Amino acid sequence: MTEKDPENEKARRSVSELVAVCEALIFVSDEPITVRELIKILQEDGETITAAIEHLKKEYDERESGLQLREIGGGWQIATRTEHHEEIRELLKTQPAAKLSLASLETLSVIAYKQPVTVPEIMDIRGVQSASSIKTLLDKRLIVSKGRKETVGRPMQYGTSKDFLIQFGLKDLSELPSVEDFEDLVQ
Amino acid sequence: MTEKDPENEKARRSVSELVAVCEALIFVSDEPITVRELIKILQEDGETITAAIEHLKKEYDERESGLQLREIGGGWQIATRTEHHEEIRELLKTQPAAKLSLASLETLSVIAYKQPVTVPEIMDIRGVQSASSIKTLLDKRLIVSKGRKETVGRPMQYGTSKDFLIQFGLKDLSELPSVEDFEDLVQ
Amino acid sequence: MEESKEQLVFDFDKVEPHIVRESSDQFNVQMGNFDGPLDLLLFLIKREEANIFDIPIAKITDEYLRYIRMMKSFDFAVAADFLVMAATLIEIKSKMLLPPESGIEGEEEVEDPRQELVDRLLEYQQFKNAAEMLWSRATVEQAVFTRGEIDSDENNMEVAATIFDLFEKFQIIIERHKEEIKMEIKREEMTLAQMISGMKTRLFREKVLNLMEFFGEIKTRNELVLAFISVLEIVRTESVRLTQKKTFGDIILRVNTDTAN
Repeated sequence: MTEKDPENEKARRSVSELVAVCEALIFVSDEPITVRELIKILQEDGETITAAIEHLKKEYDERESGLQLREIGGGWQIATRTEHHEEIRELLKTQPAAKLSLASLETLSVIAYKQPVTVPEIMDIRGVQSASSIKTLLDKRLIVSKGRKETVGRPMQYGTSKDFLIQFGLKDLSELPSVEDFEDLVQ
Repeated sequence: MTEKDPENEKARRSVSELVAVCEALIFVSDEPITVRELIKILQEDGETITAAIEHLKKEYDERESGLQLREIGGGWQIATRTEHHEEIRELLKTQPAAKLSLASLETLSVIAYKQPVTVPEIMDIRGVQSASSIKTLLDKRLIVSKGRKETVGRPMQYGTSKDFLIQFGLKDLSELPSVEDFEDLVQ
Repeated sequence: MEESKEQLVFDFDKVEPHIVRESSDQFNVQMGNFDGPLDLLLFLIKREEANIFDIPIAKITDEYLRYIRMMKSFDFAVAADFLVMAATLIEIKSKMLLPPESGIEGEEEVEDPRQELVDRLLEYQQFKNAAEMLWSRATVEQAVFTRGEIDSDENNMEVAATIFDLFEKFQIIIERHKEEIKMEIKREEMTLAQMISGMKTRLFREKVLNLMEFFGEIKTRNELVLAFISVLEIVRTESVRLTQKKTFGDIILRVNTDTAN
């Protein structure tokens, strides 16, 4: 911060500047942002902030935009308008947002590197029960069963699927990074 | 992509509707959304979509907004303008920051310009082991593996990711200045 | 890919190396954080205000060796790279001393022994500058922010993970699982002190040590690095001499017979 004249503080921003910075802050906030938070960050008084938000809201309503400024849970947020929900749903379907839990990822890594492998063997390596991860991985078709192992109890063996290769961008299993590739990378 | 009767499709949305739905989709998308994705979702032709985006971009530039519409990493994205970074940082203060050392940046520049490139090739240019930088860059998803090189030892090759383009504000790799431009030498 | 939203921050302050005089004959070197031997060389050339196309190789080599000898903390991986460059410099220096050997063979003009090094330096310099360009781009980019989280549908089958996530998880599991093996590897490692004393014992017993043979006996990369450092250390502290009869010939470490000095 450079030294500044306290008189200047208020005069610092024009109305349009203030509206713009409020918009930016509302936009980046994960949670709806409250007037109180805006006051704190912008060092402007409540009335000025409220006026700026009203101004911004009018602007969003007037231009026929795909977005709206709305008050929710005591704070302000930018959101899409309901009219476009079909297209949005369509988009979200294509986006790789779903995440595997850490447990599933671990289980998948054991199966990828140790296949074919049985549930007890996976448990032995991970040190924890892995049944629900295995179910998730089967549901997502990342793994498939590879027949039964000819030992006591004839447990089912698992390996990775063709979908696994596709999802992880591998031509075949030999493209999995090997310990040698990473010897120096992992300390 | 399914081919439809373009005549029908076009009549479906007015220009302002199309602009609005594009805005909503760009907003919702986690990553910069490509024209191709928009074509697929909206079932409009490329020209129509491009015109709508141009229209929207002009709108953002003209109203003195806190946000901008920009092309990055091969797609379109809504982001804040640089002017407000201090206030935004103040708001997001608690967010973790990723550190990138000069060594990692050097490694990244070699990968960006020489991709696909192997670890030994990077080492040749930098004159120094680059394994830990490569690990850092992989962790930060700035680089990705690009399959194995078909030479002795089949070493893994690396290239930059879409995240790289986004983090460095590049539309695509062709936007990188040519490496010969950096030829100015030590005096 | 949500977590990749984090912004990058750069750790960019570079300390130039400098020598701190501690007493009349005791110097302490503050190594700057050089990114490697090429970086150090560029710095030395710049400091000497030398022309990169006509590097005063003897002088730069001496300077270079002085720096790496005085490097206080040796990071093993880095040290090896610095030492490899030291060997290259010494080789170039010795070639420069010799009269152009061939030429008669009709092999046209003899290449300047420095040429390859110059090419590498120039190439490296390009990428170093490119790195700075990336840095300034990213600095601008750091002032731009994207929207915060919004609620989104999760009805898709895709997985936000890469093979590296997989590999890393596997590594963690294996490490958890196989602690014993790691311990065994550790036990076999040699320390610098052991290497120096081993080398000294052999040198003073035999008076002469062929370094190429000695290095040839070494099995691991870490030990090779240790051996390099040991040679430097022994040359510095003991009355010994490094000789090489001809280019590419064996390098011999020899105990000085006349202990003058």
